[in-house]
Amino acid sequence: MELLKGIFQYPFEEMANGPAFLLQVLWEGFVAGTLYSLLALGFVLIFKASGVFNFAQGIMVVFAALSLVGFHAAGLPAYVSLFLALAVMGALAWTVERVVLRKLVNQPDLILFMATIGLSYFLIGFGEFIFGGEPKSMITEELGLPTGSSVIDIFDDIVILQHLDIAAALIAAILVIGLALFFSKTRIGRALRAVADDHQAALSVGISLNQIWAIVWFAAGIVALATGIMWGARSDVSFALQIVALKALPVLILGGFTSVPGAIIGGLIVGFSEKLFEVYWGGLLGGGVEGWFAYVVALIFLLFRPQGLFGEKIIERV
Amino acid sequence: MSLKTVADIATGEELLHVDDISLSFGGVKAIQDISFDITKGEIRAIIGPNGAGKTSMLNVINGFYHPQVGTITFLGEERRKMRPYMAACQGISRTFQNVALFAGMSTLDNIMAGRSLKMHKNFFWQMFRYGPALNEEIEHRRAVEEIIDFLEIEPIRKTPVGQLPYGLQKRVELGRALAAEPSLLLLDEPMAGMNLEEKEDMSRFIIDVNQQFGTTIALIEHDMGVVMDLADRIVVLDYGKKIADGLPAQVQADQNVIDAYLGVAH
Amino acid sequence: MFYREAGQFKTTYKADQAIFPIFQDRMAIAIYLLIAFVAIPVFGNDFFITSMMIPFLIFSLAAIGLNILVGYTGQISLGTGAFMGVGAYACYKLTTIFPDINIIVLIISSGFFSAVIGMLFGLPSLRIKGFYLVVTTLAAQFFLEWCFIRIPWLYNYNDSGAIEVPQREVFGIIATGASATPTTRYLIVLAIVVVMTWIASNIIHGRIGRAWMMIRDMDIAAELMGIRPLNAKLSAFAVSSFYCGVAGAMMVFFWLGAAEVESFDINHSFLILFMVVIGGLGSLVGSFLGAAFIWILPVILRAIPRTFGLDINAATIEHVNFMIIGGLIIFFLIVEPHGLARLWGLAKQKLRVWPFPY
Amino acid sequence: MFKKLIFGAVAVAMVSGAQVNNAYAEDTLYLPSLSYRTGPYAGGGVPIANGFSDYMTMLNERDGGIGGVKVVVEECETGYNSQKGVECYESTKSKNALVYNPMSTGITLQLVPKAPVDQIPVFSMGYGLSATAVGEKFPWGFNYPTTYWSQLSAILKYIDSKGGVKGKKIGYIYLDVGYGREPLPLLEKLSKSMGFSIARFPVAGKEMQNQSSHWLNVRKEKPDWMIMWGWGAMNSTAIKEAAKIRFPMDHFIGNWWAGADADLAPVGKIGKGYLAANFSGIGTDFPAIKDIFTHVLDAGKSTQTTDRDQVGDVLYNRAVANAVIVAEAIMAAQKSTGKKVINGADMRLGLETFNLSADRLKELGLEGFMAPIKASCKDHEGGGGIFVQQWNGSAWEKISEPISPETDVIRPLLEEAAAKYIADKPDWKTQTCS
Repeated sequence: MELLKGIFQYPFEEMANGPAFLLQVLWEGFVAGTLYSLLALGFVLIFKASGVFNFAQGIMVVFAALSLVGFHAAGLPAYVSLFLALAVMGALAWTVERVVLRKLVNQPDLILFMATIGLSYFLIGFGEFIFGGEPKSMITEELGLPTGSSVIDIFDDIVILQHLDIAAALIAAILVIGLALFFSKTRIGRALRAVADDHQAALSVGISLNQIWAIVWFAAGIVALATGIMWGARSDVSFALQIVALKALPVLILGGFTSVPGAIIGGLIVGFSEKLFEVYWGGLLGGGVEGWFAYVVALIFLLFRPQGLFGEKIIERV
Repeated sequence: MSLKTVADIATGEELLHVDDISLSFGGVKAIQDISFDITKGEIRAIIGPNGAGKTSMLNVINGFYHPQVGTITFLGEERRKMRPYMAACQGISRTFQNVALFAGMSTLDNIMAGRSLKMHKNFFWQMFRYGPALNEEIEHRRAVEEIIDFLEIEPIRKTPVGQLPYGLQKRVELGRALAAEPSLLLLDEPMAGMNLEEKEDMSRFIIDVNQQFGTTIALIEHDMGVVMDLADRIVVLDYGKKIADGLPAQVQADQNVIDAYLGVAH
Repeated sequence: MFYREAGQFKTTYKADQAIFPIFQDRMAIAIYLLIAFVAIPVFGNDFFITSMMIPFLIFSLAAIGLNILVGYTGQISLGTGAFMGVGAYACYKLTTIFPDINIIVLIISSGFFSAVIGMLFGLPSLRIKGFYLVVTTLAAQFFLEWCFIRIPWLYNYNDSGAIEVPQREVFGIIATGASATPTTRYLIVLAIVVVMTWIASNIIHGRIGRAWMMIRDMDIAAELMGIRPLNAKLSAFAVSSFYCGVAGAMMVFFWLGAAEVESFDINHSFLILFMVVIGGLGSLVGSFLGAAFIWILPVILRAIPRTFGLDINAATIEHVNFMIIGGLIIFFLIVEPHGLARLWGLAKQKLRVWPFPY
Repeated sequence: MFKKLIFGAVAVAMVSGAQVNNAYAEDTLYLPSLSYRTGPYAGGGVPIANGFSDYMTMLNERDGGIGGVKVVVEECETGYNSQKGVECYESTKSKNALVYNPMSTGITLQLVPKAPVDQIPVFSMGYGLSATAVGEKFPWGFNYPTTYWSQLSAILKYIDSKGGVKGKKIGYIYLDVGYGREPLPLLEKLSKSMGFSIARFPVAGKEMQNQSSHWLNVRKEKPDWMIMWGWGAMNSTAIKEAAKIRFPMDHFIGNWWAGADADLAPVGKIGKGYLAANFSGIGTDFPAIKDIFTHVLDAGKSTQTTDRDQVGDVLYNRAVANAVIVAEAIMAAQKSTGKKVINGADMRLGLETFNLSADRLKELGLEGFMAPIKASCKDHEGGGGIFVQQWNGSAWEKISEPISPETDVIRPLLEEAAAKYIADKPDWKTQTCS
């Protein structure tokens, strides 16, 4: 009985009694959700264009942020470092396309997936080799990102909004809009969508697959850099981030692997639901449920709607 | 070229009967109100232009697609919705338009795979590969060797099928379907992409299967010459509808069929 | 020259269906077994046995388990670490509850627990494929890790949250705990691994193994051949998790001696996946080769600079190890998706025709 | 191929066997260092590994070793991973390793049962299994200068001195591994005897950089004080999140692994006021540390590439303290056995007999660097006190006098835990202390 009340009654009473706190929880969920969305966006870009499920997106986030911090630590101004970090991501995209993707065209998905696991292992070793394994702090102020916070007095309590989080949400929005425009308005964007639909057909109308792949990996690298900056500013830049990045997987299950709006909405769903669950229900289970909650939601979701919220029903052919 | 007479077929026992089948994907109607029957021992061909719904029809028969409307009666038993493996259990076996062999396995294993339904020895014996499990394995190996002899593919027994040329793959696929000793064998374009010699070989195998084992065969084929020679009766589909059904000669003379193949506007 | 099959005619299907049809192969197996059971315990030093052979054998078994799932059935899993954990915790609980039952029996029994858990998380595989399955196995990984921490009953309410192996005897010889000699532990592990490899080989070459491979190669065709996907996939999950569970239990009882949840974390799932990929998908020999490779590589990397008198930072070696493993994964996937096992096969082929090139 | 691999393996084993001879055939003192310069905890691992090896190098350079015998420090990378730690242990123990400093509670737990079998003591300085403080039950385990439990009681004493703990709510945020869970049973017991309530906030290893919900829960629970048992990237994230929810920093106190420079440097000014326990000196203002500069760093003898700024860091100095205790114990062992080259069993005796008095510390050039420790057979923790330090926005400042733990409360609990630990180990060897 007490258990049932713990599930169905107390949490809602708590929410009603502390509306400001509920708002705070929702805000935190929103911010976390934005970051998950950004992570998932990187996955979606690559999956859409090349059918590769890029396991290395997480380590790309770390790598991008480390390059940025590393260049700055070497004495370069913040914006030059930012530019150079972008160049590093470009070089990485080019190399990956040259060395890995081009050699694995037409291999089964599973092989490509495992190749990206190999890639992420390589990048972990390479990143630690160059930058060292210890956590670094993000150059938040140098990049001109806001660091303060605003307090809203509401319902006899306060809601604290970090300016950085607001900036993160804005940057995420700008990135998404920018990418959407890029894909719908430019020649390369259209070519990319053609590739997503059918590799062979795209090849036959003269689209260079290799070029497209390098471009999407670069785009995913830009997204990774943005994610790395935001996440790094919230905590540190460290290799532990790449495990958090795996959260993008349940996000993708919810949102569908090929849908950009799906990634955004999936990310927000995961962000909101896991914060609410952890704060209001987690205590029943001893806390720390955030680590698996998203995955289990995704698992249950998969059982009922394998194609995701926005995916189309898959028709199998023989 | 069949030795059976029209009378044989007319009086033959009905093996399969499809009744008013309709199937659609989203808004696309793949099959509309199709009915026909297959009698025991005959070679039944399903023909039609591209996109006529032939493969969909085979998929309906072996349970891979579930029609929205209509019933299928097989061996006197009516069914609406079933999983493909249940169709296999009832004795329906098939080959595929694009070869669907188990690419990582040898020819022998592929054909052994066709006998999956006949092997039952439990996990315990499998673990030790001893006693009943080993005997079963060897007994079925013997049956498989017969099929290998029949299809004249002895030299490629241990070759992984992925390495075989297309014509041989088709033959192995036929062998795999035969290994199940089906009461109804569905062949989806068994001769697609073959040269003349290979086609002749394959035709001979199909006729031999039909006559030596008495297996009922339903086949889809594009090569009109082959179909007219092989088939006892023919169903013609066009845009998901049945436009003709009958003996080769009748179908050949049918105005609808000629229109469909010559592309008269609908 | 010595490796010829010419002249070995098989007169029965039984002989031809044997797992090692060639005489020399059977001899080679006998020699390996002789080395493993006699030479290594006699000549190997403690370090070689405890830090190389025992983990190598245990990881080989886990790799066989994962290979059954990934290599033979085509279902990818990143939950191996957690399934190993289920075996370890199950064995720990079993030996707490039944301290008098032979520990080897308990180790094998603990496999059943992970088999059940594996099947549970394998259920979604019926509806989803490919990397969608990665998510459910990740769910298994993270959820089980959480259970290993949050269910104190599992570790007997130890303050440390770790499971510590109690001392147990097998036929009067101390087999587990810190007082067990490396050789005893090694021989038990070896015996279990050899028997279980033999069983795996039997299953794979029989009806069930064929069903798995059919699902892997062409699941639709397999179903139309009368394979129930439910049975095939779940049996693969069960057998695979059973092997991983036994490996996990042995890892704690015969190698580590104590373990916390981090011994079953996702990095282990990766490590074993790498062993499978580098060793060769769908090959038992490959599982051994892969495990040996991944396990021995860092040891060699550490030894090489020292033999040349270079002093390289321990961390640098670790980084280089990561880079090499990552690079090799990609290399093998591009050049030889069948991994070391295929190279092994090629070497045998060359040997067969030696001294001629082909 | 398989044969080659086996041959390769055998060759490697032989090579490492050959090294065994190199390492201890001559007159050296071999000290394996289980370091972690990689992985998520490398931020703490690097200064620790550097401090330990630099101090030993300094002794070699300045004094020609310990008692005239050169010290060999060999690092083995564990990545803070128990399994790799055991591998390192197995690969180094036969080289006449004197003592293991596992630098990880997880690895310590693995090594404690192995120590009596291999006759090599395990010295987990201020971490590991608290119960090893009971010398009678754990002849081979040491955790000078104090255990997690003693430390917790000292922290609570500090809190008590700042307005009392009775009736207060104390939040405990911890890394959810063996390390963070170690103090839990004591916390439960003390909450009853001291009359406070607890709110627990476990942080899983992979969540340690994503703590916003933990701190939402903190805000929900409204504790008066927060105690943190954190490590690695968890610390700075927690402090940032605490600042975000406006938790008063001077009511947030970390244990001695949650108060390093590496933890607070990324936090900077917003962490001002944060408290942490410590037991080793801060800064470079000690003659012995200066000697490290002269004899090691400036002379280019550092085996590792130590950053000059790192010297004097909390964790670097902690590792120096660790090295000092090891060196003192070696000396004590040399003195009592009369041998110059000692082995693990001698080292165990040394660890039970050394006396690091205030005078001795002064002699070593480390006056006030750490609390004096008098080793004994019975007490393997030494009862050393802690002090509290505070972050001023850019550096740590010592703000309290040494606080001694509630030994009379803790000791029985430790003995109880030790008895429980050995209960299911029939062959466990204990010792009786006079």
